[in-house]
Amino acid sequence: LEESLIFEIGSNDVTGVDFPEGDVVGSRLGDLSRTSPIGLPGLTEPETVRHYTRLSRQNYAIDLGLFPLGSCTMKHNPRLNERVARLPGFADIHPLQPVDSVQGALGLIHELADWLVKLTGMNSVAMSPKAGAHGELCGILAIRAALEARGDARQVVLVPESAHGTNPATAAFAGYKVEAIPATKEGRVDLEKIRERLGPDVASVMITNPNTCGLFERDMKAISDAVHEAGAFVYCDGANFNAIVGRVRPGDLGVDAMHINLHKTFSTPHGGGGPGSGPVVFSEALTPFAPLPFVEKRDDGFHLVEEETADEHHAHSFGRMVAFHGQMGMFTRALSYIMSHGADGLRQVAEDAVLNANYILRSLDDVLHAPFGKGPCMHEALFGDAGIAEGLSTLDIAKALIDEGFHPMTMYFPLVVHGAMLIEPTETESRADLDQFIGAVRSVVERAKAGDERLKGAPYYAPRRRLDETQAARKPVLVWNEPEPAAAAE
Amino acid sequence: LEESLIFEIGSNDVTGVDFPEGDVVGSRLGDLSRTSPIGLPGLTEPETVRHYTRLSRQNYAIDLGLFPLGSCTMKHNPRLNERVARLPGFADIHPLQPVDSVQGALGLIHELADWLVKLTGMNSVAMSPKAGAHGELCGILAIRAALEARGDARQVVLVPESAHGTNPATAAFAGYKVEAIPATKEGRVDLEKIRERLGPDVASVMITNPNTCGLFERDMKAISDAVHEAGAFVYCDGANFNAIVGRVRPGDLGVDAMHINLHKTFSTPHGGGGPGSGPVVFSEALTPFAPLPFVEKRDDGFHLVEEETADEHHAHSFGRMVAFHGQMGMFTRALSYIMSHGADGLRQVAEDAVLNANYILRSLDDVLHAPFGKGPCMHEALFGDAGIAEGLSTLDIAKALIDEGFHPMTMYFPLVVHGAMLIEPTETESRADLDQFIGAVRSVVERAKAGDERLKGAPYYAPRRRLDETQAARKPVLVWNEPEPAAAAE
Amino acid sequence: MRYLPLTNDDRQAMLAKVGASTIDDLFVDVPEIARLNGTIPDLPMHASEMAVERHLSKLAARNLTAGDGPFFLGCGAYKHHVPASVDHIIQRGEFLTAYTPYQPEIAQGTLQMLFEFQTQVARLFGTEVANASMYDGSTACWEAVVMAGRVTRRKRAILSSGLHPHYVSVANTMAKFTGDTLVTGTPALTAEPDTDALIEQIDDDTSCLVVQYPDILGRIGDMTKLAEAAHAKKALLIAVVTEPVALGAIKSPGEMGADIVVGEGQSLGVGLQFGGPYVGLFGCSQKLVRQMPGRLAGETVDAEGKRGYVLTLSTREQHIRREKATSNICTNSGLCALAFSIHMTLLGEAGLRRMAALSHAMACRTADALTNIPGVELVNDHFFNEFTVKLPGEARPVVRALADKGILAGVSLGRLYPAEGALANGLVVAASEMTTQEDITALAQGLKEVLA
Amino acid sequence: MRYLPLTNDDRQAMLAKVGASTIDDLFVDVPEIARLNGTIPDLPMHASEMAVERHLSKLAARNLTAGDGPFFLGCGAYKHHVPASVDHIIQRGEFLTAYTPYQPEIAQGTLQMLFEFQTQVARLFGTEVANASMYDGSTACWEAVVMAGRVTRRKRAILSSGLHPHYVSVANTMAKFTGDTLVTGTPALTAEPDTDALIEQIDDDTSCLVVQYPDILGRIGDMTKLAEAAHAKKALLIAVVTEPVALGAIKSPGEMGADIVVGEGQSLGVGLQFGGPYVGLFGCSQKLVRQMPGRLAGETVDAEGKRGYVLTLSTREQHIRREKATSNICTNSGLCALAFSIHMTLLGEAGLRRMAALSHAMACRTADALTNIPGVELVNDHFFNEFTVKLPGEARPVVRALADKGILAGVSLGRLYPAEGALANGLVVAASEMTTQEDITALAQGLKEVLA
Repeated sequence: LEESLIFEIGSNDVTGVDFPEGDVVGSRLGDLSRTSPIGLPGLTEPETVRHYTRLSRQNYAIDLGLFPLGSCTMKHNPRLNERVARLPGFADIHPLQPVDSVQGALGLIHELADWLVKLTGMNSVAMSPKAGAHGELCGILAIRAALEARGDARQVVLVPESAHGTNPATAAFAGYKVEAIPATKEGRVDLEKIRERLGPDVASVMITNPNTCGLFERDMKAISDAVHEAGAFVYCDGANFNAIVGRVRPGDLGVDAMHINLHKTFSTPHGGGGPGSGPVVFSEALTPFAPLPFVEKRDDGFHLVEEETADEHHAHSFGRMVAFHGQMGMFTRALSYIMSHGADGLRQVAEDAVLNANYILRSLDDVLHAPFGKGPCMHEALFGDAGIAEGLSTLDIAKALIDEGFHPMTMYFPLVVHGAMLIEPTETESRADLDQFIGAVRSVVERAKAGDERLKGAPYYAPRRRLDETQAARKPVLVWNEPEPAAAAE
Repeated sequence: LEESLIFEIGSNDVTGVDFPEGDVVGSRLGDLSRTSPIGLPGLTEPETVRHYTRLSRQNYAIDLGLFPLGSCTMKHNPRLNERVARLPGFADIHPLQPVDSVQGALGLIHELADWLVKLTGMNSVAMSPKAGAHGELCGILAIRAALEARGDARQVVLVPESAHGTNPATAAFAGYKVEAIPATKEGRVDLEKIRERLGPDVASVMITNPNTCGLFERDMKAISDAVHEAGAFVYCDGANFNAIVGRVRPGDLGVDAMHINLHKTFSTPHGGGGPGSGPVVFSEALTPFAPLPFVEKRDDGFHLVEEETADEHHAHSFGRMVAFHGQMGMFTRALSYIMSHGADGLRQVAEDAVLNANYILRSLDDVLHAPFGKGPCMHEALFGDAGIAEGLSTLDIAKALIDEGFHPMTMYFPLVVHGAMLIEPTETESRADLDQFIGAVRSVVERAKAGDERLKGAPYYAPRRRLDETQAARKPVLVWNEPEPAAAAE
Repeated sequence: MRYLPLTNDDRQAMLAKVGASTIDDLFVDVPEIARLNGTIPDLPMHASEMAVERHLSKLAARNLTAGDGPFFLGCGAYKHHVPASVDHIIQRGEFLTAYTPYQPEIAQGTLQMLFEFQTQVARLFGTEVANASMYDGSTACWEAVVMAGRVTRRKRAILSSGLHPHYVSVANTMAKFTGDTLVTGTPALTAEPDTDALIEQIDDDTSCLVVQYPDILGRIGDMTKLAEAAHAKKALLIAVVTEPVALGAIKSPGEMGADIVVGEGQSLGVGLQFGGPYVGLFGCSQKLVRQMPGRLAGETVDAEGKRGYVLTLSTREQHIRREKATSNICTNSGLCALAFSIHMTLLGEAGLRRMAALSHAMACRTADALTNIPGVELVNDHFFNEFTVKLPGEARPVVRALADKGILAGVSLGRLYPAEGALANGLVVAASEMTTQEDITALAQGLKEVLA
Repeated sequence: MRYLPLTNDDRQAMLAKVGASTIDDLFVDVPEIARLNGTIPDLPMHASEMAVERHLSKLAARNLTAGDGPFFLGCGAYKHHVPASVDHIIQRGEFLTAYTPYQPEIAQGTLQMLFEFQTQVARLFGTEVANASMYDGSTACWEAVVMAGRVTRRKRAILSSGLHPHYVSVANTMAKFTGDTLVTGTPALTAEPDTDALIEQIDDDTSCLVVQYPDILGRIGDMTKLAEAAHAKKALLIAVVTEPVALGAIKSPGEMGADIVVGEGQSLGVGLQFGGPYVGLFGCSQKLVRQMPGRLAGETVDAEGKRGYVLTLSTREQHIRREKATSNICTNSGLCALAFSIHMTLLGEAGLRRMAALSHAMACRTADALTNIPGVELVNDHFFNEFTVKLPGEARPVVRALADKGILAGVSLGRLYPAEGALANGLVVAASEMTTQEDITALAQGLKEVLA
């Protein structure tokens, strides 16, 4: 059975919500009452539950199997987190309530902030950014504010070729010119090239560490020292912090700002594309420039430092990034996860994530080309498409994995490797699941090397065959429209 | 991917539950400490969630589609009911707490009891039976207690041929001899035959109304009068009360006892086979014999009448049926459903259930034989297998429906119709869903009439093909055992 | 009417299709005398989700919950911590809104789960097989007595005085109608259960001996001798376990020779719920399996030879056997069995043992704290997570007084045995891994104050 | 370690497979200076589920929740009743734990839902298209300003004084870095927004006019003239809707000529959550679609010709365009968009209109009750579910005093505009379909007492 759209099965006068009856008298709407129909079909509750339940079953999800998406970190989402996030004391409070009436909520934010600062070895944290990319922006804006505060208008941000696309996008959005840093043939940023390029026009160097090739940037401390010497700041993309949490503190490596994707390291659910949460930790040098609002603990309780009180305590803040205080619902989940693991468990998280990735690297490097595979990798294993038969591609391997019951790995990223396949198992996969996955990849890769043309048609057993993305983009259909009578009659 | 058993993937030293650490000192267990291994494998939380999520996807469910099971009444289970049943004030209280500390819970039971009594037009209700069959037993025991109280040891219970199997089983369990009442060719019980059989040895007549052929027993009042005249009691199987709720009160038809399956009429979830809940309403004549415990409202609050207080208030009670007070969690859900519908909505429930069933009856009676299909049916439509090609059966039609995306209808029940197919859509199916289902049945039936042999292999697209039930019964394997080394080596 | 998908237009069109002019035409078979023309009087009309939620929340708020303060009640229902993932999984529509798995091709989820559940229960109980669950412990207990009658063709059952009085009560009720003879008794406040007296009562007409383990006072009696004595007379030993967590710390009844083991599974996964729904556990030896009541999931293969599961041995059941069925039961406690099984899977053997050890340790601490109070005397020498103390006076008013202070102190034997003056001073106190030192201190302090 | 499936045996075997003798061998690339040999100091070790739940429950209990008593806060976040089925569905693992639908073959559930969401938002806003959601209303608002800059190639934006001050604040922060010029102002406590002043400010460099509807004081201004004036200067009109329920009662911005409509979707499905996560709504006209930020789901067909959905127009996005992307945004608010869409589907047009009518009616009653109090003056002539009153003195301490009585009375303008003495007496009060007559009475009574 195909699942229809709500617009095809619902109707404007059906509702799945009952309201108290009785006349509603009086109107102070002025002359702007809505008169025309809106076109919002309703469904009763049985129909609604069935529609969305059926839709959900067309999705792959972590609850169904391994999600080997390198650089996306799809790990198990503990159900305790969902339970505590729904406590009315967190879920049912208004962001503008008097602070005396939300001391528990402010306390929670403060407690999570304290963990993040200590885990990263940094000086402070801005909690409000709504997602990782928003956090990047926050970090870059703090850097720019710090430079401007000393009257130093630098224009360039250096970004490695292997960086996430958000890095250059963020720097550009903040008004910077972006220049690429080349990689060494080992898959790391080239320290010498950075040293050469550094100068009075460079505001910041953005480094991802561990990087998107799954490698730790060995020269990180040396880079930081060079950057600081040149009067610039080090931004670290913390997307891969999960590989080192509890074992390495970015603060010890000279980082000035780093965002943390709570869903990657601290298990908040991905939700099919968000909501995320991207707190940013800062070094002492950048702390004065961090955004509003933030929570401060004083003798009489927790205070919320907003615009009104900023002059006094935080005169250099670069301002506000969001309407309220950030992703409270994600904070609750992340704290629940962090407390559950503790300092010891988080260290184990990093170790198991890295061990799982290396296990995959070594279990597949005989059939797949591992361009930087001499030494150990961190939390993800990177392969290229060398050896795949002519006419077949990374895409075909990925789609064929769907038929084996798995979500494909990350493809064609990072850009520095041809036909890249980036595999990140995370720490929440068992050895048995890894072995099953490895077996599936081996079998598909062997078919790809043998030139099995059938791979080009994969997936065969998914809810849909390959979808025509070109048609979608060429003539975008973004909303449902009543079919024209002629078409309907066909 | 096939889902393994937990015994194949778990191990005894893995756990998905963390406990506070530290030594546990002292033992007052005596010399019975458990020393041998138990053999209970554990899984971590990620593995557990995945195991059960995958398992769940091999089930059909109301949330996925229409469940046309005649006499089983699979209707939508509102999510509000689930929410309120989980309020700590209901879910987290102990059955033996002092009654002063559970006034809200007792109040809820009392409120639901009041609804049930008024909706059925009866005199009282016993809330404790754990399921429909348990309720039947409760009713029959009250009848027996009432007869014994007047020193009248009758031995026979009359049960129609079309009755649910639980009816004769219950009567036999309560020590009665069961005799069958034949049906008229219209599919109803034969009033004359009952009149003929009634006598001083008959304790009770058990009638299902609406009956399992989906028909209202027109002569119900006359039957009741005759039964009462003969000094016996009328037990009504209330499994099909959903067809008449709000439109007919069994009390008005002379019923002495009737159980109500809360999941059938009042939407508590079926849960893959329970838990159920089967409150029993009583006439004035049987009320004194109802079981303990029950809730009584007095001036100073709600009281729980248990053994200790029974002498005073309820001397004739036939006793206790369960350890505590019944299925509280189901009461909460049922009351939530009942309040949501109200007196008007419940009436509409019956009307829509009956309308939906008649719509199916009239949409299929041209291709399927409807043995009692002259007049309207109540909440379910009954068909026979007449006209199906030689070598094919009701079973084949049912299994083929699985491939069309639907759960099969009830088969081979009631016994009075050859190759019976009993279809009950319930009130929570939309017209569009009914049309889709009707289309599927028509197509399968047409193939069955044409003698399509492929039907015998159905289902083809389910998680499993037809399963060998004979093998399962002949050499029952009811628990998992470690495969023997030889077998493992194969 | 948020749960009713038919619109008035649908209704009109469908009435036309069935050839009726109004809905009343479909109710013509209802005799005039029973036709209601309007809604039933004295009942409210439909209400919004908001209104229903508000009303029920108000009722819920009038109860003192186990989580509100120190909590020490047991006697057949125990509070343990249930991981959040259990409730998450049982709320999946595919489990919550599925039917009994009579169509195995599209019910493998429920069936495999039941097969796993049966195996877990059998291993926990030390029996060879187990069924797919019963209503609750008390009904499972009675069904075991009936089963023993079928197996032995005898009608005299001996119920230990340590058996939960509600369970005895249920059996008494049923026996009245089935004509079984029950030998019952009231427990004495002694350190050990009176095993010898029980053995003496066994005779050649005895179908079974029913013994709770640990018993209603929390005492742990060795059942080995009981099994031997029963078997010597060709009677069966039925063990009743109301706290399955105990079997993570003490020997299983099966190991000691019990033929049938039944129990209440509520401790794992299910929660207190004011007494229901709970989940009855039922295990026995392989040779008795065809006399066993209740549903059974069994392994088999499908037409392609793939392993799969079906409900089996249904020829014992009422829908086939009708009046000759082994039981009139037509339902198990499926969703509660699922909750039990998930919780057990999460725990695993290591977790169950740890949970049991902690529960026991907290009970020991509680016992120490209470016996420090002058006039309070510990009855048991041995116990698992539950023990009995003798107070200087009646326990019932003490329990009520403590409840007013927000402390749920235990179950008074006066509540369970209202007619037995000798037990009135007894208080049964239970602890678990959730009990904290603060809870214990509060209980001891409160009790001291009330007794003063 | 309940979330970590590897056992120590697994770890040893796997280390052997990868050729490492200890786990440290896999961290060799970390410079010595940054290697931590033990756990990080000053941080607690792992904790049981029980302990974590207990700790967080304690924190939660220290907050006064909206459900605890009368509640009248709004100003960008509203409390409405969310049906239980919404939360049930979003907790399904297939939605909760799915990734961004980059592999459309196994993500049709999320994609079709987003396509339906986009359609719902577009229809509600009266725009031709909408995207798959943004972080929240405030960031959506700034993205709209940036988009208008891209479309018009101008860098001067006029923000109405009725725009939420936090939204203005976000825009000010961003504009500092992007070099945009913003014209902003503070609202006056007048009955109607000052439309004429706004029009006067439009010049040939203006990229857009940003107008909130209803505005921060709850006033409902006709935007038709604003649209005409903006279009006359080839500038865009951006409408900002912080309370989408309002559009069930009043005209949509699209109908009045807005080119871009953004908003906060929290009112439907999402709940208060102390400010986040929320869901930004973003609609615009078809011709602007390629300048639109954020993800988009689009219809297409698969290799067999079946209808299906994909993320589309991703050439605008950062993972393709890198520094040339329309926005640096890489996330939408997927699960909140799902909650919004389910709630909207349950409501349907009829339900939304009824919900809006009730919210308005309760707001009218609240306004009447408050203006009965001597010294309290209603600012608005017109409003939807939110209005502003002028108190005889500063509103902030009044709000605090009422909170101590358990009444959450509204948002003081002093909280939102700390620097503006002229607004200090202003109090913004919001109602909804959940507001009861008792709530209103309690508020009025409480306010009377505090003012006395």
